[in-house]
Amino acid sequence: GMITTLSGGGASLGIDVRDGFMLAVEQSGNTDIEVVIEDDQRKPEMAVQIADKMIQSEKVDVLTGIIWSNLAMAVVPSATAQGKFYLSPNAGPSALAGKGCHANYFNVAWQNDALHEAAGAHATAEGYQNSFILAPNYPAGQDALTGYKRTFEGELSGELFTKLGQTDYAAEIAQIRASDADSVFFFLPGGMGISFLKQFADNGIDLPVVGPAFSFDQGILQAVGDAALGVRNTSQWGKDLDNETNAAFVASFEEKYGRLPSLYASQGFDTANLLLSAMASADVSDQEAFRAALKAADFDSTRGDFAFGSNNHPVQDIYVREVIKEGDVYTNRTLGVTLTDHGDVHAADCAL
Amino acid sequence: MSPVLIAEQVLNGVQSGVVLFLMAAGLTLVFGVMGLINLAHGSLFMVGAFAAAGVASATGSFLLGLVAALAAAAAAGALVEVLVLRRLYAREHLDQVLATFALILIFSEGVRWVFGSFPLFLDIPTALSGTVSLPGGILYSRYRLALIATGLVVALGLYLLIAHTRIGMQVRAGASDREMIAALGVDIGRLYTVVFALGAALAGLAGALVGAIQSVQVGMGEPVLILAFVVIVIGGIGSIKGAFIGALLVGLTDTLGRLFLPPLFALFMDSSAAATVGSSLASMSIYVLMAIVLVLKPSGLFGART
Amino acid sequence: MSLLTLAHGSAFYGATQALFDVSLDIEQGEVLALMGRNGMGKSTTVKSICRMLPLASGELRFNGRDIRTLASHKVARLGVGLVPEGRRCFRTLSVRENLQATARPGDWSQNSVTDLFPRLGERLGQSAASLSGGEQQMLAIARALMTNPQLLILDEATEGLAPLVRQEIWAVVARLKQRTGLAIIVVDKSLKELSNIADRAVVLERGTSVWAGAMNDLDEQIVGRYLGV
Amino acid sequence: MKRAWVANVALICMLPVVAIWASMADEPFIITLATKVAILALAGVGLNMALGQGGLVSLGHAAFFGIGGYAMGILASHAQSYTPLLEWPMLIEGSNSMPVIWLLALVSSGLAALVIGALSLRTNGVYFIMITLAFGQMFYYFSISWPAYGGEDGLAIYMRNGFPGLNTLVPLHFFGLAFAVLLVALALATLIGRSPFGLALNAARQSSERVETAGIRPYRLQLTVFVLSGMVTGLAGALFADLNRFVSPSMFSWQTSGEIMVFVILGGVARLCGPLAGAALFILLEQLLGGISDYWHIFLGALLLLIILFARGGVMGLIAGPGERAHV
Amino acid sequence: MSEVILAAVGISKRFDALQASRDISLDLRRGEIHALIGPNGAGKSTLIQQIAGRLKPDAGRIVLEGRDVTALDTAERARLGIARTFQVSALAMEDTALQNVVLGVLGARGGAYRMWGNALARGSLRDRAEQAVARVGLTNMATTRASALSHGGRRQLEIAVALALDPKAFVMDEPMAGLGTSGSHDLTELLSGLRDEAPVLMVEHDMDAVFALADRISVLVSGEIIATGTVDEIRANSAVRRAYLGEEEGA
Ligand SMILES: Nc1ncnc2c1ncn2[C@@H]1O[C@H](COP(=O)(O)OP(=O)(O)OP(=O)(O)O)[C@@H](O)[C@H]1O
Ligand SMILES: Nc1ncnc2c1ncn2[C@@H]1O[C@H](COP(=O)(O)OP(=O)(O)OP(=O)(O)O)[C@@H](O)[C@H]1O
Ligand SMILES: [Mg+2]
Ligand SMILES: [Mg+2]
Repeated sequence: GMITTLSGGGASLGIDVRDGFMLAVEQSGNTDIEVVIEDDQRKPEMAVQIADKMIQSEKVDVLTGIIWSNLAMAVVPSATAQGKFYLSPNAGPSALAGKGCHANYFNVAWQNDALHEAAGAHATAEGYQNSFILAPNYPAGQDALTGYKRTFEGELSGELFTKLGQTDYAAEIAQIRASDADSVFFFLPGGMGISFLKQFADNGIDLPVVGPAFSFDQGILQAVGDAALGVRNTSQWGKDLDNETNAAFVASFEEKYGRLPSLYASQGFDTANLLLSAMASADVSDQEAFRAALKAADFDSTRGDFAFGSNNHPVQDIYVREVIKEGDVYTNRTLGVTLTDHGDVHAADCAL
Repeated sequence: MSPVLIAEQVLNGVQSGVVLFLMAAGLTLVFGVMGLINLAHGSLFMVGAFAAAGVASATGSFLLGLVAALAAAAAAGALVEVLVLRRLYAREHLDQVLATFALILIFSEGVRWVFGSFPLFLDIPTALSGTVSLPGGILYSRYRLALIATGLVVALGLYLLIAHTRIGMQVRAGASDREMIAALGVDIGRLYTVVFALGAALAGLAGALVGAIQSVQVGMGEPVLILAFVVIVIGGIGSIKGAFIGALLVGLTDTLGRLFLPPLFALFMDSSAAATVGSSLASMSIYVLMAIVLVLKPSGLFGART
Repeated sequence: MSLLTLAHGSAFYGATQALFDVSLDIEQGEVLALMGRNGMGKSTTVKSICRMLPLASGELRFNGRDIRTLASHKVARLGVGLVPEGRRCFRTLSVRENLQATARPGDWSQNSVTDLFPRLGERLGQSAASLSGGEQQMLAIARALMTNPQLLILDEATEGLAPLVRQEIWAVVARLKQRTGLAIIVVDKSLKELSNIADRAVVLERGTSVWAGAMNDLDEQIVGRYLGV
Repeated sequence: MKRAWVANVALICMLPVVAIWASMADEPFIITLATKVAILALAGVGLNMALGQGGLVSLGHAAFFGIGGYAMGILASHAQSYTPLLEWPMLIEGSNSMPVIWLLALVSSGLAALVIGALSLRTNGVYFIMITLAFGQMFYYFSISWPAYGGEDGLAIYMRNGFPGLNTLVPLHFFGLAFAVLLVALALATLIGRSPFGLALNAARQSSERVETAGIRPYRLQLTVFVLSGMVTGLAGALFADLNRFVSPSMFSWQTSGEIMVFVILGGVARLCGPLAGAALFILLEQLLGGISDYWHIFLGALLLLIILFARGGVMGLIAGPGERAHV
Repeated sequence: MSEVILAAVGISKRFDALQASRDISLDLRRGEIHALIGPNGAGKSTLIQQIAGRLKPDAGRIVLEGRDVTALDTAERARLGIARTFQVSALAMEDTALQNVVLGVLGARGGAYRMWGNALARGSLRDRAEQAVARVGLTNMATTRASALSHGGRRQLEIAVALALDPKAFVMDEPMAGLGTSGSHDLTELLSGLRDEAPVLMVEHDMDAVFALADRISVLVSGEIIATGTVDEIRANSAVRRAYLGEEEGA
């Protein structure tokens, strides 16, 4: 069962996850797997209802697909409590990595903090002393700033929370200009990031900007345009990562859907492959065995090495990428690894 | 906090107020003047932005994009008025609310159907990009200055149109008694279509102008719509002047609230918590403003009715 | 040729029939009294003429032109000026705006109507909603005159007016009558005033015109029977 | 009138029949849907009191729905983590007993309605619509950014709260509970509708001057019904949260207000079972259309438009005939 | 001289530049019909509204049976016994005539917040309402909706609602407006009987009705009372003729 966002705002992410996932399923040629896909409209209530439906009526064994942390929080605990497996292709709220972890919950993307921590590490490595940091005022935003601060060793010249869904950042940009910052870190997913980058670029402030990959994703970059060029961002995946699986994935995705794959597509693809690998070695009805098979993570990931930590969250390398223009298309080039075999701090709170 | 920063933030407040005004003006026209509550006004904003982005990327001209935004929003507005809304003037507000709610659904998904789910790109025209320095050492975005100027011109033009022309009088007369104005020789049906299209065009213009500095995506209209409601409530329904003052008030309150509240809380809290709490309250500041205005003047600052 | 002809008109409010068979006609320069007790269909007839209510059947001509299906505003532009029952001034507009909004060029202008009703001249800037009842009535008449009609329809135009003003209005109607061209349909409850001013009368009873003729021929018997006096 | 009565009874009976059938056919999801219909209808019944009887077009009822939801979320999360809700001025513990939660939901949404109503009712017409909408948004933004109870993430409650004598985890039991509450609310609405209060309120909707010159203050009548209406919707919010075992700010969103209003209007304003018919149809459409196309909202929108333009009086208007604006 | 029931004492009211009421004093005595006449825009409705509580006077007091009610709002004054009717009927148009009247009884007796029981159930509430309906001769229209009543019917209904309030005084603004000759005639009779119930303060332009009904007449011109007296006194008053009646009516 796949619950994901296919309509309304944010649908592009869900569509990428779905397309990536289905690509993997198709390539495997495995006919034992039956995928039911439903649209949650990005509404938690809807996601819960669909989960109920999938579990109660369609009797699915494994759930996946949710994009947003808040929807995951609504669905995952009750689904795992009912003995279903949940594989997260995106969204890794800290609650589910720490105290709320569950043996049947596997995150194939990242724990929410990971990319922010990588950004902090990158900023430190670049020798920035004074960062101005901002994020929307909601849990993921608060986690983002915490994550950055965890690894950033310089000072903060400012810390701002913006309104979720805010589209005008003139006021914040003015404050950045007025501050003594030597770098800017921001976490503004979706349209917020587009707005911020465009406005930031237009304001002639010449400060390096770092952010997690979400605002520099393939789907979004085209809407940001030149304003994004040169910006560093952190990601566990890049389309130019040098491994066979990835090259094949990028090529086949582009061929099938006529667009470059995004981070989300890669995550969907990996999630499907993880599931397929587990199905190959165990039967779902045997919970123990299936769980172990998942945990082994015996599949070829598009990001290269991939393993699960004690709390079933990834332990993986995180890269720094830079936005470039390839012909007419804006995309990312991977510069290097910033965190190696990175797990997350919440694992300590997890009883598994 | 330096005076320059404050001055710059005031400008920002004015600028966001001006954009709100473009939205609110169309709404208040349609509301106050035609007695119609139009929740789909935000959709017209979105239509404008998408039309601008689509045409600008096809032709490479921002100006053509603006023209397209005006035309598309006006056309969408006129179409909606002719097909749906004109049957609802005589109905209760309730029906209008629901019908325009339905229109939002249709517009949002329709636009997504045509343009896909990914945000579109619309950039500031090169002539207006970058900053200018203003007296007092303020660096300010050229484009935003242009926005302010556009808003002021539109405000003035609208005010004159509604308050001082015969068309304006006829439209307002139609609001108070549609049947009667027709019986005195005015083609009120056509007039309303025109007014509605005008309101829509303003929303489309706002969408296009804002689209250049924000992301052009489905659902971009509703948050602005709700702010525009607040503006109208504060300013008084049907009053262009009220919409203007209300919009500036809301723009300034919002911007300055975001600037001052977090440091205010930082005086007695640690900075992270202050940032959270301060910005939580800042996001509610305009609603508090609205509540205060209401307590003092239930029909808004410039509203006619009690 | 008559200026306006309504023949065998019938009309409905939703499912209920209000007019059954109404006929009337009026010449240029003539004053026609439309009479009948409360609820007999006078205002409905007026609305049908102004096309505010569709005629279900019958014939309606203005200056020989068939206007049965013409839009309300087009009828007005042909030269029908209405002072509706209940005044219906545009409440949110000022007096001046009420006069200007629908004005059409002709002999009547803001100056000439404020000469006619000096009180309106004093209140030009005030909103119509705050006018006294009588002032609103004056405004409604002035507004109709400002459209410079060929046919003026006064539906209970003296209602709520002080006796002096009422007399003034009748005097105005008399003056208007003398000006060539303007035809007037008057609905009013004052029989006495109507008989002074009207040339002819049409009497309505339950949505049907039951009597038509010269005002002088309106005898006691008909008055008693149809007008309840 | 008779026809309306028959339609009401048939509609009310339909829901438990569907639920029981689903239970026998082992289709728990259908019971869940039926429960959802009952709960959303309850929210609609609440709104309909203000909207249908009071003429108060509130586009901010999501505020009460959300408050009810958070009453559940907050109490239950404290119970879940064994931390007291308040230590001062007195010790208040969390709770996972539905009656306690309902009480809190009623009281807190009633208080909120009192404040919002007291301010909003100073105005009328379009102002009222917009102000209630804005107040709803205020709660929305507050709930998103206030970190204590999960902010945008919301609060997940892993176990459905209990009700003495029932096993709420059994879908049919929970359905029965929600349905019983709905019945009580419907009965209450009927009672109020024909009472002196209902008469005065209906008159106030039509002419506030009339009521005033009869010696009654329309403001108070309307405030009273607004509070009642908020309470019923708040209770529905608490149940809805329990249905999903989850609350989040989206319960406060203006789309929620819009949807509650859609139920009411779709079903027929001021008709006793309007909200029920509306909610049932809405859920049905959502299930049917959602399967047809990703863009099903277009169809939903078009259908709504058709109903508004051509089927005045909503579904109940079609079924029960135009008839009287039923004194609910 | 009979007892004063309702009095306006030194009322003044200004709208911007316009002095709508200038130090107006007026009383309404038991058993009388007191007509208030005057040119259009003289300030009659403005005075009525101040008496009923819709407008607050800038200066002066309104006294009901010796009690100063100036500070009270419309609803409170109505409960104390000032029953107002409107020039343009203000009724609950979707409700039946009887329901409209029951509202009046509720206002007078309290109980508008009772949320149980049937408002129209047999009992004292309904009896009282039916009496009032009968008084104005609407009994066979009791279950007709107000919107379906004729103009005259609505006028009667307004009076029935006022009657249901069990008022100390009636205050009426142009009750005859819009009624035809025969309608005015019927209403004249109804009003005439009303004065035994409670005195009536009535604004009216229909001089036939005024002269037939009024015990006393006050004439308001430009916000000032220029004369108060019996019908004959007023007819004979040359200032009143000049300002209002004109020669013909006065004669
Ligand atoms: N809007 C309406 N809807 C339904 N019926 C109406 C409407 N207006 C008038 N009627 C009915 O139509 C009939 C004729 O009404 P009309 O207003 O034409 O009478 P009238 O002769 O002008 O009376 P009045 O002297 O009271 O003005 C009446 O029975 C009235 O009740
Ligand atoms: N709210 C207001 N603002 C300004 N002027 C007002 C307002 N209300 C009334 N007036 C003016 O006060 C004067 C008195 O009005 P009022 O309605 O009392 O007259 P009236 O004596 O009842 O006249 P009529 O007989 O024509 O009804 C009028 O000139 C009117 O225009
Ligand atoms: Mg009439
Ligand atoms: Mg008056």
